[in-house]
Amino acid sequence: MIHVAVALFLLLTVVLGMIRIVYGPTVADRMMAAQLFGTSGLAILLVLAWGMDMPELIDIALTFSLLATLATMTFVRRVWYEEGKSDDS
Amino acid sequence: MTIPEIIGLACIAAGIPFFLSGTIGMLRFPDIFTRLHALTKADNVGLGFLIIGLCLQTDDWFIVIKLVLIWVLVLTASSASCHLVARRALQKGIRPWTRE
Amino acid sequence: MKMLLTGFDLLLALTLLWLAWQLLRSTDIFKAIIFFICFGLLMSLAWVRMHAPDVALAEAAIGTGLTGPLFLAALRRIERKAGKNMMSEPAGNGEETGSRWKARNREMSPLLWTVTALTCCLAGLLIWTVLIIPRPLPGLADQVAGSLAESGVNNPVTAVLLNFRGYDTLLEVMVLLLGAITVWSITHAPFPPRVPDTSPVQKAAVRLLLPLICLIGGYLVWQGAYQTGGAFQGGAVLSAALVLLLISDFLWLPGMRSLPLRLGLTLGPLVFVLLAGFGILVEKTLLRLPVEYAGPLLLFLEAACGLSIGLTLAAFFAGGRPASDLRETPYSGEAKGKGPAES
Amino acid sequence: MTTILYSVTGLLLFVFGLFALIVCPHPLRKILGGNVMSAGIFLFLVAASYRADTGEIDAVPQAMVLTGIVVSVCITAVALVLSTRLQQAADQGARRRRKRRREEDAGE
Repeated sequence: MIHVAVALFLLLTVVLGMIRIVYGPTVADRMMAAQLFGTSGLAILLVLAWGMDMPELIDIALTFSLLATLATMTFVRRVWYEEGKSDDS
Repeated sequence: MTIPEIIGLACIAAGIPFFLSGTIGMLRFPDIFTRLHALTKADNVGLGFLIIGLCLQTDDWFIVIKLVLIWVLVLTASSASCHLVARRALQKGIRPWTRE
Repeated sequence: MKMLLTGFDLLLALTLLWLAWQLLRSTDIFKAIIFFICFGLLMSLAWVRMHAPDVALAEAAIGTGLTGPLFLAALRRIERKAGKNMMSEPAGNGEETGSRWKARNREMSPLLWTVTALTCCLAGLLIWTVLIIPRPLPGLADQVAGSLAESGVNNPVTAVLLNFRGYDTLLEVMVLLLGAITVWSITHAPFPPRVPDTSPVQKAAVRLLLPLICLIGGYLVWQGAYQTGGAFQGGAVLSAALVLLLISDFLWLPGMRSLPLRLGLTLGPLVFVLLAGFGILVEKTLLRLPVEYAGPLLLFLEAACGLSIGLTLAAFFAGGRPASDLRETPYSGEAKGKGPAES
Repeated sequence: MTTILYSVTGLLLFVFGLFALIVCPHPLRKILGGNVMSAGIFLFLVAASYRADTGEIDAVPQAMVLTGIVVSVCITAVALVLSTRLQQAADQGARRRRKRRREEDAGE
């Protein structure tokens, strides 16, 4: 009962935070907002594991936490390059 | 309901304001550095409280180990990505916000 | 309780629709990719609500973990080659190369009206169909539960995937191999040209994460037999380890030999085909496994497939064949011009 | 209720993706649209087989969706590499055309 209420509340904060993706002035703001949803989504999964009585959701949360850096690292290394001295000839 | 479960619920409830403040911080703070600050600290503390609360509600040690591992991994991931983004932002010449 | 869960479902469904709409209409393609990453995350929550933890795990590992970086890596290649900034897609500075993908006509042309009307009709028709289907729909749940004991595993999804519907999975593994072959024959892997200035923090994080990712990937493959997990999820997690290596731009990576990679890529399909042939020899039916050995055989098959799937997904991320293959291509002169050295 | 909600969501996602696939000019957005389409179909398939009243799950659609997710990531990767290659080829063509025009201008 309480667990599901917490999950609903966390989903609400995720939806609120999506405003930052719409208005974020720089690309990094948008990327970091996505990272935040990773953390919140993981919390939702953990709470739902108790709320829906499905302990296997903990493994999904574990996968989320392992892959959390992947998108941000790709973004920093492959997308967000210096504009002035970019490496295209 | 046993006493550890009640303490666990209290911990989960204590985590909620941190998630809320992380989201509000991300929406209201003025520049990328302060927003990084909001979302890598507040949310991880919230998640920590949540995980302590959930640990108190289970009696399976394997689950407790997994939960703690999740928290350590999230801490590593968010500190590393926060550092990387802030470093690249400084390299790109984004000036930190100051009051005038 | 019930009401809270219904509220959760409603909010989730509305957010999914809003995200999809934003993703498809936002002017900035980078924004669309970020929306897509969030979309994958919420999709995996939707799978959880449908009581499909295996699918949720696959979506978490593949949909969120790998497809997002795949798009991000491709974004730079595509936009950069067009000679313009990714943050200003709609601007289109009039250059011949700059405005290639710009929408030709932003106003509502008659053609666009027709397409909109047709898709609306399609949506109405589909929703009407959903509402008039008699429920509950007949399923195969009872048959699966009845013959689960013969499959050698306890997880019904794994049993369907590898034993009852082995054909599908065999074909799927072949599709993956075919995809890898296609990617390798189209182009070579573009490694970033400059000497990498990888942050020491990133290197440390990668060193910390790599063994854990391998451990948990293996755990997921092993766990597939009786709980949530399996070859695809475990393979996807393993490929995340390789992708981390690729993004960190370790200097020894571009010089890697391709022979071990080729062997790894074909290991899973090879084991699957051998198993299928074994089924023909012993049980006189393609892909039918002897009941008493089914458990260990499936575990072996899952391990091999997991390894191959991990390598295949990482090859997709690398976006081409390894650099050591360059000298073997017949038209290496052309490839050299835009090789990894200067690009 | 839950079943119908998610089925309708899946169908709408499919329609959105189809619309984007037809209308949007940018290749990346076409691929994104295709992904949204496939996500919609998967959601519909699993939602249709889910029975909320008994809580019973059907493993066959789930296994099919699992297969589908892996195949769709495969298709996405091939499409991305193809569009990268397409853009490279188009850029080379444009560069060659510009060079020829410059030579013609110099010739006059």
